[in-house]
Amino acid sequence: MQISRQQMLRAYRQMAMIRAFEERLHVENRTGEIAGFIHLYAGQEAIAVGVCENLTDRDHIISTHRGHGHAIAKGCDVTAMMLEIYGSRDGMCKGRSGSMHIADLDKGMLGANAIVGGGPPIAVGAAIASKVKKDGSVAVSFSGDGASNQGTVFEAMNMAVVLKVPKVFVFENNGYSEHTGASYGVGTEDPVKRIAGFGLPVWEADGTDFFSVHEAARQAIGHARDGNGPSAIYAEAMRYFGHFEGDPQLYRAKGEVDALRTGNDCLLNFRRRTTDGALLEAAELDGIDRETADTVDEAVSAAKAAPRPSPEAVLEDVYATY
Amino acid sequence: MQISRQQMLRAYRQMAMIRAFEERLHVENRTGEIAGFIHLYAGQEAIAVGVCENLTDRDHIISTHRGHGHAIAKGCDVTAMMLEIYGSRDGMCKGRSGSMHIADLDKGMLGANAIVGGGPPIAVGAAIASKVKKDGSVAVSFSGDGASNQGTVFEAMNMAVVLKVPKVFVFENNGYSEHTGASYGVGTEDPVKRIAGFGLPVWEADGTDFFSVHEAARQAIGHARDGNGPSAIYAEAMRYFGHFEGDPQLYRAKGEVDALRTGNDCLLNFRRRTTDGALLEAAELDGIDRETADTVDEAVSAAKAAPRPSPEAVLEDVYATY
Amino acid sequence: MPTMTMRDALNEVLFNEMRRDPNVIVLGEDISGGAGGSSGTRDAAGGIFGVTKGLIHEFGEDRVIDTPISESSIVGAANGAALAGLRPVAEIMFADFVGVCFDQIYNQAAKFRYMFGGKARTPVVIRMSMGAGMNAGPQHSQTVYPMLTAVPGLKVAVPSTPADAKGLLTTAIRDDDPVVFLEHKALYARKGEVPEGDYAIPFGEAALVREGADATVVAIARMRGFAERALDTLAGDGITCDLIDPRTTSPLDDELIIESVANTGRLVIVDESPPRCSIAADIAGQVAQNGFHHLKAPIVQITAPHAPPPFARELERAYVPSPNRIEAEIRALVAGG
Amino acid sequence: MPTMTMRDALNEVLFNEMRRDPNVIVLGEDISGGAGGSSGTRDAAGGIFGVTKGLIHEFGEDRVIDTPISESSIVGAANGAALAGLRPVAEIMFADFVGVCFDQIYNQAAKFRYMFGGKARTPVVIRMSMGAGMNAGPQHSQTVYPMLTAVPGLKVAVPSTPADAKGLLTTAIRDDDPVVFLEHKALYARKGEVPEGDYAIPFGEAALVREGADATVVAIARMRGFAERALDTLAGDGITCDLIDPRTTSPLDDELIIESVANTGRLVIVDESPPRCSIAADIAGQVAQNGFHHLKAPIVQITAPHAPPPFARELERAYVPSPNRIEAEIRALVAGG
Ligand SMILES: Cc1ncc(C[n+]2csc(CCOP(=O)(O)OP(=O)(O)O)c2C)c(N)n1
Ligand SMILES: Cc1ncc(C[n+]2csc(CCOP(=O)(O)OP(=O)(O)O)c2C)c(N)n1
Ligand SMILES: [Mg+2]
Ligand SMILES: [Mg+2]
Repeated sequence: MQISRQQMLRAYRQMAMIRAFEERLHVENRTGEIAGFIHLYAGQEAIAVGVCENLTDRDHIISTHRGHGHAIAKGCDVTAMMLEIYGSRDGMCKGRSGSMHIADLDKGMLGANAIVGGGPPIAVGAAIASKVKKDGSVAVSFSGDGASNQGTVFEAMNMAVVLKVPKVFVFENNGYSEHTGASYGVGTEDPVKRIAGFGLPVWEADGTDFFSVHEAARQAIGHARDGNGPSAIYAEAMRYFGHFEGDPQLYRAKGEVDALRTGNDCLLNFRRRTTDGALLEAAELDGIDRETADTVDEAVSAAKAAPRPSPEAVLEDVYATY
Repeated sequence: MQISRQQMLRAYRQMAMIRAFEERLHVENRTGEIAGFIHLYAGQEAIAVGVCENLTDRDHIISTHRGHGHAIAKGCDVTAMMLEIYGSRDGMCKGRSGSMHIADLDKGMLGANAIVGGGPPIAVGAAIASKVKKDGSVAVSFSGDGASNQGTVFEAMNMAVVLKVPKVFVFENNGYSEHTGASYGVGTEDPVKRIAGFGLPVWEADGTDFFSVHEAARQAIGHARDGNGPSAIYAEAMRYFGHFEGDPQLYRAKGEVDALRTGNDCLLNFRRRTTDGALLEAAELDGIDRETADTVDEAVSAAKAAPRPSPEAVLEDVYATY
Repeated sequence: MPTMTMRDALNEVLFNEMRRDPNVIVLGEDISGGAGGSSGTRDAAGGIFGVTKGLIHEFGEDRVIDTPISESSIVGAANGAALAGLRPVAEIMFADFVGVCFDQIYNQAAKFRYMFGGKARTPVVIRMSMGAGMNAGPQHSQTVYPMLTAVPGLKVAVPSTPADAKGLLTTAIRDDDPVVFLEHKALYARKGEVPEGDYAIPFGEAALVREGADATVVAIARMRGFAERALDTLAGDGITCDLIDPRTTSPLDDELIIESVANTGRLVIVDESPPRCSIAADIAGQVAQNGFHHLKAPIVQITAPHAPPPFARELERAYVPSPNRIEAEIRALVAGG
Repeated sequence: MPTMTMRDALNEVLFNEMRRDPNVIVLGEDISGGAGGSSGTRDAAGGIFGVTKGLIHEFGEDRVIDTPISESSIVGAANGAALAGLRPVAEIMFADFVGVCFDQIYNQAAKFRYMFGGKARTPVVIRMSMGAGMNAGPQHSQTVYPMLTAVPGLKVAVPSTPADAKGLLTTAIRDDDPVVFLEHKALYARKGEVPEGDYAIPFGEAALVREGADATVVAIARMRGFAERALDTLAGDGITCDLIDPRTTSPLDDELIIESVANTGRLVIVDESPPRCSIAADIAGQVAQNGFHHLKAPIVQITAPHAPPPFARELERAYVPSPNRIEAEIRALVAGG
């Protein structure tokens, strides 16, 4: 389907924002100011954005431990996210969640989730709500290649099929589950066939190509909105950084990421496609790059200056104490 | 493959024993002497026996809440089982397990299991042990159509494929998961394809035909013994009784079971096939029927007369008390 | 007041709340029953203990949802539906099955509100049948409320009478936090008077079932009735006790318990769970910390032994604290001075 | 005695026991790491905390088993391998993940011996990292030992020093019952002296870390070190305490605790878990029942609040009982009379 200029610019902005956010976190993390675990999404932007550009605030998504990309793609405020990652009192979740549980219910973002496989059953529930409320919304879960082996993910697919709910299972194969290759952990040689075996239509997409993912998602989400029940999207795109910040990546061939960054980067692919086709001007995209860098810059400054939580805040939102 | 006369007689004896055991329990349960939940296996005998006739005591099986058939097929002592079901001190598990957890480790029977989906991961472990000990043994799990939707069963299949262990997943579709039809709970229209999607070879068998199951199991178990890794068997055969004893079976069409008993009973099928083909004499089979009835009769008498547990026995085999 | 069973009281609440609020749904295995069956009969089960009987006819398949055997996805779906604005009542057939869905209970439902910065509401109710009494053996007879009570963010209800069942389930469904609602399977068929109309019991308010002078007895779920039988006998010998039924173990009405101990000076807790990290231990610990100076004798915990619930009738009977044992322990305590 | 980190002490035990007994295997996610990776390097992780580092090179893929992310099947496979004669040591990366495999722990492993009539041996060890201290947030910082201690049939080890880690893991692997072995992640890098050679510490024997007169302090895992710091300060003011580290919460050495309380008359329990149905409550309950007459003051439980562990540094620090708080509470207790 044809995508409007405006849509393309917005999509690029979203991808560029994720990239800027992640590259900057990679740098900032080394200062020691950020606590806890950080899992970066850079390299996979086309998947989050390709899917979420088909959604509105009324639709729900649920993410994983690697959640920044999905959250930004779903429209979460970048500054509030950055404050959360820095653990500020004014962070998106009051400093209680950190990177791994960022949620924004107003945006239909049901949270990053630090339990691998935790999300898909929850998204089935959001899809049930759509059916009961007849509000036409769709629920989307994101899962990695590693998560795709967790029992809860399999059973959620079956339940979604049984209940015929408007749910899309997005599988992102980024080549690794922590330090283990996807080719090892995913037993079958054909992961798409494994998903299809559940009775789900599966749309395959190139995870480094926004347009490919966007089209697959358009079809899958349309299928759900039209009352035809659940489906899946399968896309491959490698991550650029380690599993977590600090991962020495011994499992990874030298130069693997460099080759990806130069040869098959989703942002460069987008730029090439849109400028070669004279759909967008390079200068426009450069402008977006600068704007997103500025936004992230401001977010980091804000986060560093933001108020810290007081110790008593530990007991806020607790219904009973002993 | 050709099955010897002796093998056939043994197979019939095992099936007849299960049938006699179950029919008798159905009657005895009404007296109120038996406590707890009883799930009868009658109707599915060809599956348990067809599989287990390919196994020795060194091989392991793990069963379900509907475990009598698998236990008998694996060679467990019928009297010790009956005593257990009656809750005697001298029962197979000292009266602590009842029908739902009968186990006999010496026979490689790792237990009936009252948690649906609990068994398959455990059998993967027994198969790992085979690989480590290089003892050539095979591990087999039995799961129903209902269990086939439990996350643990799916993930166990994937893990078995990844680890390439000598494990056979037997799926018994008996049409129902408690009061719900298999066609409802199993989302896909092709359960075999769903299993195969995991990268497992699947042998389909007619669950009412001992010979069909036996041949499928011979191949699957041979495949495992030869070091080719896991596989699955899929077989359909309806149960004759309710989900549990006492189930009014409102979900079931009137006459469904009568039609099965007369038209597609695994024991009658076996009898017809072997006597029509002049492989066995009807009189031999009649003799076996009488013997098994006698054995069960004696087991019930023994169970009724067996000593009851003393209250203090609650604390036996407990490593610490408070 | 009409008299009815706990099962019927619970069923009535589900009808009432589903009529009152179109966002209330129920889901679970065989919650109606008969889907895909050859007779074509729906509502062939109505939940295996019959608590959801009849709902499908009035509220239809969208709101009365039969599921495959996938407890993690049942609770997970309830969690997601709650985040998306519904008020799901999930049924886990036996409480023992928490083991296959515990993550969705303790890491998800219980944490959303806190972890998402106070902005999430998670109005989920997870109903489960619990306890011994049916000779269902080691994997179908457990109480599990101690480990649920341990989880910050969860509320845990343990009704012992049909009236309490009605009042607490009503509150549970209207509550914006996740509630685990434990129905003792030996109590489903017990009858009692039940208030008509809208009836909600606030969480964290224990019932002072009886008043007495010699000891405070706290008893949960089925143990309340057993304690009453013990106290009936003791009354004949002039021993009287406060009997407190906490009704919810989380939040727990520790105030009423300590107040009572201030009067009686002695505390006995009767809990059907094994002893370690149990509610008996929990209450004992709280009183030993916050009510210590009222105590004139050791706190007595009467619990199941540190063993799984066994199958045989004689064994299960020996496992569960009995009225006789409760009576003997109270008698010994009071005699002890 | 050589000095080493807890991580290295644990790693040494795994090497020793795997050499000693060919039936010992290890399995878990990234237990070696690098399988299927583009560099071809195996042992790319050695367990994410490095405890299983190097094993794959000596013992090979059959005994050092990298698994997919499937915790129920990891524990389930360990259970089955144990029933079939091996001694599996399974790793669950974070203790918080018990939620996705709890059934295999509490309904399966823990029950086989009892439920199968005493005939099954289940020599499974399930290692897990636990606790706060890394700002890993609500789903990666929990202690979970209370709910595990509650389970009849399980043994639960909670080492606090490298030496105890060595002695307890050795015992765990040789034990014929299932053991959950909880390694506090804030302690992996802590160094201490570790006995050389074969070293096994019996389960159920607490360590009397210090002796004193004014109170008995029981502290678990990371809390032991915090209590020591508190006691160092208090010693300056002439306040001395018995400090007991239970080392295993199941079986628990309640005898030593009660013996100590008989001398000191006061009890403080320091537990990083939330308070309800915790080990703090459990020990308090046992002493209030069996050591009541020794007590001259309320039992003090020092625990985390009834909330999930929060992420931010300030919040996590406020969540975990601190040396300062421990000191203040002991001081107040002793001053109270
Ligand atoms: C239940 C559970 N098991 C294990 C982990 C530890 N863990 C966190 S991320 C991860 C790998 C996930 O791989 P994948 O699903 O491919 O996502 P990716 O990290 O590649 O985005 C693991 C094992 C966890 N958080 N939760
Ligand atoms: C984890 C779990 N969920 C639910 C149950 C209750 N239950 C027992 S048997 C059963 C149906 C099983 O169906 P199937 O696997 O087809 O086996 P069948 O009874 O037909 O032999 C259910 C839901 C259980 N025992 N364990
Ligand atoms: Mg991945
Ligand atoms: Mg079935």
